[in-house]
This record gives sequence, C-alpha cells and structure tokens, in this order.
Amino acid sequence: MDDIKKIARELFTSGKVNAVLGYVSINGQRTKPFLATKPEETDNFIINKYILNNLTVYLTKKEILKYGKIGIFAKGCDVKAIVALLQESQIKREEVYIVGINCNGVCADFDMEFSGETIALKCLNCEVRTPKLYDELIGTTEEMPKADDGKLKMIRKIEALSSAEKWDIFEEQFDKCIKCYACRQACPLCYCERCISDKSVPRWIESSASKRGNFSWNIIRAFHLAGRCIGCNECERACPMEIPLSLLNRKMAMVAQEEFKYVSGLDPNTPTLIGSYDLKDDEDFIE
Amino acid sequence: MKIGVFICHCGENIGRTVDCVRVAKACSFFPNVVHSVEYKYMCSDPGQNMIKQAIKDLKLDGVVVGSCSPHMHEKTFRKAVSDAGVNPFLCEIANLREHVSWVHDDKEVATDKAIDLMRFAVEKVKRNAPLKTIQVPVTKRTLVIGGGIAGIQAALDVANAGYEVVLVEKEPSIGGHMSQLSETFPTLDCSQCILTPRMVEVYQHPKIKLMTYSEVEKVEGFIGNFKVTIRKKARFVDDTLCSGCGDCAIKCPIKKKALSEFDEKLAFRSAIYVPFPQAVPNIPVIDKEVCTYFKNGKCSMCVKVCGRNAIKFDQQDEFISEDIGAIIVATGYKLYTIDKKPEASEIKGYGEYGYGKYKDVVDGLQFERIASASGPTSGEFQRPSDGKTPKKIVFIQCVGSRDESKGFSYCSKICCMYTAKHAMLYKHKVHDGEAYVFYMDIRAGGKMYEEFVRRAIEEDGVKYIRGRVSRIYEEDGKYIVKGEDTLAGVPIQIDADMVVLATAMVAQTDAPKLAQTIGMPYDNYGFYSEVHPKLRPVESSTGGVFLAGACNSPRDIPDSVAMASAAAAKALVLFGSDMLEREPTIAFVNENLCAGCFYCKKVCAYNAIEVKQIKDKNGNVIKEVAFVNSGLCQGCGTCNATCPSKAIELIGYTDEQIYAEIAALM
Amino acid sequence: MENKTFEPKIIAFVCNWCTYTGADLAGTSRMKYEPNVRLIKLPCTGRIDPVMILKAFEKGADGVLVSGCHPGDCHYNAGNFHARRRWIMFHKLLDFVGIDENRLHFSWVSASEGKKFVDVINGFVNKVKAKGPFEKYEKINKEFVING
Amino acid sequence: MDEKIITKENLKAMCSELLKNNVDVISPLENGYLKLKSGDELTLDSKAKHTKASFKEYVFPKTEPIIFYKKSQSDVELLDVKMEDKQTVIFGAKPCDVRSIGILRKVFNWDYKDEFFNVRTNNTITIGMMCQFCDDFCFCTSVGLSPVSSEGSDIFLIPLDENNFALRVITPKGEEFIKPFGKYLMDGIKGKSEAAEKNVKFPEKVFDSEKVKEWITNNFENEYWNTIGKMCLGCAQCAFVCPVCHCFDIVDEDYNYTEGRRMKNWDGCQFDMFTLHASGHNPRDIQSKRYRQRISHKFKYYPDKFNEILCTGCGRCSRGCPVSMDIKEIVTGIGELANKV
Repeated sequence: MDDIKKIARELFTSGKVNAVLGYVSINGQRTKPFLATKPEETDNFIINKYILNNLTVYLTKKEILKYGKIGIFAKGCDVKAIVALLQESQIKREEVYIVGINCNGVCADFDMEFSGETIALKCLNCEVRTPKLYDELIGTTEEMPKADDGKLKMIRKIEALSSAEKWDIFEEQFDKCIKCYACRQACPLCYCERCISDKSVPRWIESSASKRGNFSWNIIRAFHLAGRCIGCNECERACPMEIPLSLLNRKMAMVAQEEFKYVSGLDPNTPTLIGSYDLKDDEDFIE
Repeated sequence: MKIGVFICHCGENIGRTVDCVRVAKACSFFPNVVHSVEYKYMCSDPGQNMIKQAIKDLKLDGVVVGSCSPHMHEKTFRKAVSDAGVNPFLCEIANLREHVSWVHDDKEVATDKAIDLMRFAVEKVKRNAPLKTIQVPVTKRTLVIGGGIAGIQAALDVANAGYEVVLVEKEPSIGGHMSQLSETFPTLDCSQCILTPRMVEVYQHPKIKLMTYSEVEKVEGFIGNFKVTIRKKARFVDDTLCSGCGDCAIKCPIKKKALSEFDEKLAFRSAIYVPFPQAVPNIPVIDKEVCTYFKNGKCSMCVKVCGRNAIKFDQQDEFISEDIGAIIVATGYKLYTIDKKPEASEIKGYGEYGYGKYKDVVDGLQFERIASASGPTSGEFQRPSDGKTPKKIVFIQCVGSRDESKGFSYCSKICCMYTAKHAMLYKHKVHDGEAYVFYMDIRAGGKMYEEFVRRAIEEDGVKYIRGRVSRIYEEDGKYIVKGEDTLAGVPIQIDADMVVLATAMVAQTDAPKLAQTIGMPYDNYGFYSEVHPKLRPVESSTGGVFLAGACNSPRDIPDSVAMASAAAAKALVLFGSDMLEREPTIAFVNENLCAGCFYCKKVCAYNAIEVKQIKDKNGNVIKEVAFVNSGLCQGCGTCNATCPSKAIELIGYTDEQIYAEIAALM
Repeated sequence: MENKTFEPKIIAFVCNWCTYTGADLAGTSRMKYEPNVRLIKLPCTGRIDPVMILKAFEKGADGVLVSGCHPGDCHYNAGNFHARRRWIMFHKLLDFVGIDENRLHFSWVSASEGKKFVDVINGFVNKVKAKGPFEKYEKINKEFVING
Repeated sequence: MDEKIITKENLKAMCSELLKNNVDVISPLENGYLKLKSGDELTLDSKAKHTKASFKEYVFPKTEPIIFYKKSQSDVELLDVKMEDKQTVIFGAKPCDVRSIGILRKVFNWDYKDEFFNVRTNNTITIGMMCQFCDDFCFCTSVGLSPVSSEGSDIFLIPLDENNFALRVITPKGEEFIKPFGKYLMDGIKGKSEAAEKNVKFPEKVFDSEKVKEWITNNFENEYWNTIGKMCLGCAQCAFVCPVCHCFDIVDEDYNYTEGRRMKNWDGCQFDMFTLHASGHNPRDIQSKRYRQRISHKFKYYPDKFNEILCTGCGRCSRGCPVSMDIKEIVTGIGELANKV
C-alpha cells in the first residue's frame, strides 16, 4: 500500500503531473474517487478490491481538465476508455500519465467480501487485466476467482425469445428509468457537450420519464455507445433503478465483434467502428 | 409564418387520380397556411403568376407547391418565388404526380396520400431557412490524368482554347494503348501514323505541361479549387540534359533480362530504355529492378556513354503541387489477364485456353504488336514460339466478356471489330493462311463497322464460327482448338498454329486507388462512374472531375476521342465564369455544442471537415471543434447523422426539418 | 371494431439520387403500387440517423423503410457505406429489444430500378400488413394520452 | 385512541382488505416502495436498509401530464387532466421518509397550490414505522428527526417482537382510517412500546444545523465547495432518490400532429442544463457551483424560507452516489469548519 502513495507522490515531485486521480478508502470495503492536487493529498490513496469507479470519466470534465496534465490510476478496463477517448480526440496522450494497474478483479459492489460470488461480471473473461496502454505498471496479475457469466446467459436467453417477449422484458426494465442520467454521467464515453436527450430542437428523445421517453432514451443511449462502449459497466452500477443496462451494451459489443471483429478500446490507432466502413460489410439484411 | 399552398392538376395527370380541390381545402386548415389554391398547370406562366401574385398580395413568406417531382420543376418554382421577392429556399415541392397520381388508382386513397405529403412539405417549409448560393472562385487550369489518345485529345482541346493543362502519364511516354496498335478499324490506317503528330503537338504545346513517368499522389480541394500533388518518379535521367540520342540504351549490357512492356512481353528491352522509338518525350528511364548498377553498383555503362552527363543514379521522386480547376480522368483500360492466376478470386480465368502455357496463344494486344510494322517481327506474321509463319489462326472472341460465370457480364465492345481487323490483316499478308473466328454475336454498331466485318468475311474469306471454344491443347506442334458450331450444331476441331484471344477490356488495376485519391465513385468493375449514363455521361459525380475514354467503360478510339472532347468542353464550361455557384445546402457546425470527437471528419468523403481551435481571450486553446470547408462540402449530411449530439447539421435538411416531417405523419 | 382491413402507415427514408429518383421512374412508367408509404427525401442514406427511425415508430409508423443507392453508386461516394454500418448495429439493437425485424426494412433501389422500387414497397407493405398494427409501441405511446 | 397492538398477520389482513377496496397500498419491499398486489407481500422489516428511492414517486410522480392540448389552425384548446380519486396507503415507511410529505407540502403550497400534489397527499394515509436500521450514511438525528419520530405519520407502528406491533394513532385522519379495522386491534400493554423505542440505536448527531446554516450564509465563496464539488459527475441520482428534492421541469410533448400534453418532470440541480439560460449563460457553470446550490438549498435557503431543513437524513443520496459522495460527511465537514470560526 505504501507503494501506491509513493508512486502517486513521485508523480508530483518528478513534475510529471499537476494532479492525480486515484482512489481513497472510505472504510475497508468502500473507496471513492479523489483528485489529489498536492503531493500530501495522496496519502490516503489505495488500491484494493473496491476500486470500482472508472476514473477516466473525469478526464473530460472541465473542472478536472483545468489542472493540466493529469495522472490517473487505471485498471485495464479503465484504460480501454482512455484508448477510446484517444480515438475520439477527447484527450491528448501526452496530457495523461497512466499508472496502469495489473488487476485481479474487483467486487461487484461495495460492502461485500470479494469472492467468486461477488466478483464484478465485467471481470470475468477480462482480456485486459494488464492494461493495453500505460506509462508505468503496478501490481501483478494473480489467479482470479472463476464465476458464471450470468449476463451473457441472459443475453442468449433474450435472443431466443420472440419479439413480443423481448419487448415486454425491456418495456418493464425501461419503465423503471427515472431519467436521472446517472448512466450517462458515469460513462467515460458520454462526453458530449449537449446530450441529444437534452436537446429540444428537435426533441428526438422526450425528456419525460414516460414509457416512450424512456424507451427512446435507453435505445439511443445504447446505440450511441454501440461499437464504443468498453464495458466498464459503470452505467449499470450507477443506475439507482437497477436497470440491466449492460445487456444492451454487451449485446452491441457482441455484434461489433461478430460483424466487424471490432473490440473497442484496445488500440488508439484503430479506426473507430462507426466512422469507418468496409466494402464487404454485411449486406444480407438489405434487399 | 404565412404559407401559400399551390396544387397543380398537371392537366389531367394529377387531377385524374387526386382530388386537387379536396387537397387544397385540407391544406387550408394546416397551421400557418393562409392561402391554398389549385390550378390546371402550375408550371405555366399563368400558374407561376398566381404564385407571384399571392406572395405579393398576402405577403407570403413560404410556398409549397404540390406538383410533379422536384427533380422536374423545383427550379422553376423556386425561381418564381425568388422573382416575387421571397428567398427561393423557402419553397418546397410535394411530389403529387410521380409519387401519387401516376402510381395509385383509388382516388380516395391517392388524395389522402397527397394530403399527407403536402403536410410533410408544409411542416418542412416552416423550418426552412433563407439561403444564399455560395460563390467560389475558379482556377482555370486543367489536370489531365492519362496520356493515351483520350488524354491527348482532351489536353489539346483545352489547351487550344487557351487554358493551361497539366498532363500526367504514369508510363515513360504518352501514347497509351493506341501507340501499340498496328492498324485501326475500320479504315486500316496506321495507328502510329495518326497518333504521333498528336503526341508531338502535346509535347510542343506552350499551354501543356507534360509530366510523364508521374502519378497523381494526392488531390485536395474541390471543383475549381483543387490542389493536386503529383509524384514525378525518378527516371535516373535528367530530362533537362538528355538529348534523346539513345546511345545509353544501345550500350546497356542488359539485353535479355527485361521484357518490353510496349511489345507486350514479346521482346526484350534494355535496363535503360525508351519504350518505343516515337516515344514522347524521347527520354529514357532506368528500370531499377534489372539495372546492374542498382543491384550491385558494378555497371555504369550508360554514364560512360552519355555525352551530356544526364544519368543521375541518385535522382529521387519529386513531389510537385499544382493548382487545378478541373480534372479530366483518362486513365484507360488494360486487358483481362486470363492467366492461371486470376487477379480476383471471383474471376476464375480461362486456364483451359492455355494462355501463359502455350507461347502461341496470345491476346489481342500481343497480336497487335506482331502485326505492327514497328513490332518485334517488323510486321511479319511469325508465331512467338518458333518464328514460323502460322498458316491457321483461330481467333476467340468474348474471352472474359459477356461471361458472368468466369469473367465479366459486360460486353467489351471493341473486340468484334479488332478481331475482324486482325483476321483481315493476317489474310492480307498470309494469303494462303486460314483465319477462324469463334464468336457469340457480332456487334458491329458504328460507322462503317458492319461493312468492315462483312468485308473480312466476304472479301478476305475469314471463317466465322458461331460458338464457344471449350479447350485448347498442344499436339505435335499444333494447337487443337475444340469448340462447337452452334449454327450447324456440330462439335468442331481446328488444328491451329496460333490462337488469339480477344480478352475483355477491364479497368486498370489501380483504378479504385485513384478514385479514392480523387474522391470519385467507381462501379463494381472498377470503371469510373458517370453522373448519369445518358444525360451526363462525361461527368463524375465529384464536381469538377470529368471522364474520358475507356476508364469509364470499354470504348474504341473514335468514342474515346469524342468523349475526350466532350470532357474538355465540360472543363471549358466550368472556366466560362470566374466564380462558381454552389448549392448552399452544406453542413454547419454549432461550435458551442461540438465536443470535438471528429466522427464527422471520419465519415466525410470530401475531407470537408477541418479542425478549428477555440481559444479564450488569453489565446489558450479551450477546445478543438469541427469546421466545415464550405467549398469542399457536398451536402450529403453523413456527418449530421453521425454526430451524436447533432452539433453539425446539414442546412436544408436539418434535424428540425426532418423531425417535423416525421411528426406530420399522424 | 369495424371489419376493415388494416392499412399500415409506413414512413420511408430515401436518398434523393437513387431511391427517390427510382420512385420517380416508377411514376413515369405508370407502375402501380401500395399507397401506404410516405417518402421522406434526404440527400443521402448517410443522412439517415437511427433516431429518425425510432421517431417514426414513436409517431405511429407501423413500419419504416430505408432505401438508397447501391453500394458503390452513392452520389456522395461513401454515404451509403457509413449508413450500412449504422444499420447493421441499429437493426440488431432494435431486434434485441423487441422491434420485429419485419417492421424495419432496408433496401438499395437505384434511379433506374423503378420496378424494384415497386416490388420493395409492395413486399414491405404486405409484410407489415401481415404483422398488423404496431400495438406494443402504440401502447407506450398512449400512456398519458388525453383522458376522457 | 390509546395505543393498540396488532399482529403482523392482522396487518397483512388489513392490507388485503384495503386492496380489495381498490386502495393502493405502497410498502417498502426488497426492490423499493412498491404497490402491493397482495397483503402477503408485506414485509414490515424495521431492520431493513432504506429502499433505493423514497416513496416520493407516489405523491410527486417522476413524470405526469398537467394539461392536454389540441392545436387547430389558429387556436389551441386546453383540456384539464382528471385526477384519479383513489386512496393510497403508505404502509410501514421509515420516519425519515414519512417526514418528507410535510416538508414538501410547504413548497407545493407556498404561493401556487399544486393541485396534483395536494389531491394525492390528501388521499394518502401514511403509516410510519420505527426504524431499527442505522448505517454509516444515516444522520436523521442531525436534522431534527429520529428513528422513533412519528412526525408526519397518520399512524405509527412500533415493532415489539417478530409478530407484534404497537399501533399508535397520530392524527385524526389516522383515527378515521383505522376505525373499520378495530377488529384487528388488541389493547396495548403499557410501557412495552416505550421500552422498544429506548432500545433503538440512534445515529450519532454529527452537525449542528444552525451552525451549518450560518456558515453557508457567510461562505458563498469558499474553497471547500470546490474541493468537494469537483468530483460530482452531475447526475441527478441524489435528487431523484431524495424524499424531499422537488425540482421539476415542464415540457410540451406532441402526441400527434395536433394533440399533445404538457408534462411535469423531475429535474435535478446537478444537471448542467439546470440553470442554463436561453442566452447560453449559466450562472452555475461548473459542477462545484451546482453542488454548492444543492447543499445550500437543503441547509440554508429552504430553512430560511420555510423554517424546515430540506433533508431527512435518510442517506439515500450517499448510498447511491456513483462516486460515493457522502452528504453526511460533507455537511459534517461544514459543521467542523463552522466550529473553527
């Protein structure tokens, strides 16, 4: 643990950064994001099974940007978001100093013992336990508990249903939405200056948390992340209404992989899925 | 907003199936519609005057005409509206004829649909903005890509009209395929004899800047304002010093290593060479691949013999930038390679004809070289394998053309004629020779063409067999051609001394690459697409880019020359005015909303999106946003649809307008 | 309920250069087809944003048709290629959340394919007719509709 | 009416009877305050953690039409929304939730009388229940409440053991409501409920709300706001799960070409659009200013205007915050700063 503090402090003392995004402990089973702007503020920095947040979300926030070069502690999945932000010109590589964390999985939520039961679903089958991009790397990868990928099973189950049955499932889920936009705000890739859901001329997405407003919002949110979502699952964790948003995000990621062999957030130099095309893209559904 | 609605009966054309009175009545209840009338012929002068008068009397600031397709009369009505003092872009057309009255029978239903379409248009026009056409200056210089007969003709026409031309040819000499031909149909005059003067004229023309052994590397900008980067490939010969004496080529010790491209690989050439004696410019190039100096530095014979020190082994490719207003693409064709190794997996090739395996199975261009007085046999008919005079030649047409299963579904158009010519030329020189032609149909449309073919058959005794050849194999120095005579209904076998395959004309291998460089469309075959096959056959859909010759589709010389002159005329039309008017329906960025993800830039086919830095008052960059180059933007709106927050919008088709149309559905 | 046959409302988003012109050709050739479709003309399929498709359903469309130039024929070079990518993602998403594939149809219709335009329209209209009204969407639309 | 005793079974029976009479019964279940489908669903677990959201939704819905309109060529016809005249019973709510109705009533009746809120709350009976849950986020005692506070309840339940509850009638409305259910009630035993109340663990009082208010008054510009506010992501999770946050936005939504509805939707002060002016200017242009507003509204402006803290100390906003911002910790911090002055 001393290691973390030392590393964080050194980022300041070596003049590499002006501020560092890291995690501080609240109690043994909780952490929260913290922006240290002075070396001594890093004293409570911690790395454990409860570093759930994807701190990348802060890299596009105005109040964070004003500090200039930012150091960031990032798990492999968080780094995927950094890669996506690089692909989308949102950050400059030289403006971010990445302390990559070799990750052995995190808890699905706070206040629980880490085990195969409580491991976050995104950690199963994780292929970026060592981040793809970093300036320095800390920690080591170790054996990780194995668990069933319940979400994948659910996706497969839904795929097999009839349209009407699918509709009913999602109507019920979307109906819970209260339009608090925690999903959007927690998403590292939802950085638009003005979200389409906040635009009133024209009102593509009705702002009411009515059934149809909720339906439009959740579909378009998923679509705007299609081929971009890096699967950190912060949206779902942020949702106070426990809508299984990752069903849509993961389904879209699966389509991206099946159709285009595209996995987001792996290489900043890859052309983005939307924004490029191939002459041989699937045609079969077009008459 | 005060909107006037005008419903046209189009005589009976609309009125017969659409109750125009009911439509006009229904429209009168739409919000903001203050005037709604119908009339027999809205596009007629009285009709247009009705619109103008209503604008004046009622102070209308929006007009919707329910009439024929906007592709027909949008311009007419916009002009009328404009004449009455209202911005022309505040006029919308609802298509009540092509999309309603002509395609539906039930009057009730058709009328309902017409009312819906009117409602869409009314809702849209409410959100239209007054727009002004964009004016851009025109650089009156033309780039001609390709120095074959089409490129030569286009360059000369434009230059003779008094405008500068840059002619770029990738080979060391201009002349193209026409310079390889022996005689031309249907007049049988010598190809080089008619071409060479044109080549020289190009070379000497004060308005033509000739750049051979060069390729177009990059095209930026837009109609009237292109910036073109041309790669001048290293010749390793200084063209300002070389006198064209040819000593270097004569002395070059490499004699049997490189096959002559000009002679279609039927002869050798040296490592330093001019492709053919009449080459323009008459300046050699060094083939780096075979030259001993480039291999091991051990030879420099050419340096020794060159009296003018023109050999420069250290020459590098040069990049030259040119300001261009119009581009004429005349990159021509190549012949379908029917080798055992087909170039594309979907093309299976014609391995059974033995091309590449048997030396005496040649393609059309090779036969041209054999027939040509300047060719490897000096015009004597000799077979490539042993130099003997072939006494029996089989010509096979449609090899790759009109063959969906193995080649291409299109007709290569010229083969019927050149095969007749080949057979004729052969018969003229080898009087006792026999010429057989396997054909599918004879397509001899063209001035004096049919007569030409008849002459081959009737006067020169060329034997035409309607049918296909299934197989060719060698037996005792003969080529056994097995085929079918479908008219007689019998299998047929000919023991030929030589076989000539009329292989399909196909697009240049790198045609798509050039299309992407320029940013213009091409078809599945790699031929460049014209805007309209009938009415705009020489224009590419990219503004300021014109097409000439076989790069567009298979063409013979007269057609190519005609097309080249047409393309030149199109370029000259462009140069007729100093400023260019462009439709104002282009994209526009709301910089406050733009988050700078540049997805718009990624999807723009015209490189019209630039990066603009937004700075605070101290000059610090706050953010980078998209910026639309109004000259480059063509108004497709792909950026608009891609932008997640709709910070970029296509004027004339804004989200608000389209939304309003959708919302008017129910 | 009257025993009237169901006439679906269908919105079509078409490009100006190919499908709209193809529809013009169908008109000039006096071909007859089902009158249920309302065309919205856009410059290019690249301009078609999936939110438009969703909005069309929201506004009561029983089916949505999207059509433009064949690949390689795009008036704007590549608009339809970008569009195709979006559609692949979007139609799979809609399918996943329960919008029947038969209610959203994609096609390429060139300016010279008046006949194909007619076939596409008739085929799609019949498909949507077979599906019936889009009751599921209507239900969420009707939440909070004027009471009494 | 004296305190009575009622068994859990009888409470369930009571619920079933209410449901039979077409009364909406809302009770905290595992997944939130939900409309019961049967009396058996009732859990009445006083040790349960707070539901993710309060029952605010049932008196002040996340979205509701306030008027319908029909457009014609030159006119707009307005149609009132008919409120459903239906009784609702909120069954077994925590004291910190129950209190919210009283706090909200003030703002919804301050100048304009919000008919929608009033009709709903007037038709609502609230049955509060003593709370035996207390975690790091609870701080009801710091805002003048307690786990045994019956303030705002019409009827208050005190769990005595697994199966028995003391039932205290608090308001005449409660008295009226319970009348038909006399058959389920037994006489109470003196002192038993008081003993149960005494056993409850109270959250520690962590700040003095008066001092907090004073500090906020004097520290509109203070580095503290920036320190805490910049980590806020700007969602409205906190506001929407809060029992007393009541901001709303009004939007018109067309249903079709001519008809539409005007909707009243929850709004949240942490949204960047919240105070964005039409000019493009935003007086709260950065997140820390918005966060300052949130705290100030709760602990200064609302108390100034209505003499009521706009917070019940339930801790929901903190439990659900995606970036673990803890209002208790933050206001405690203000309290400490105030003490330093």
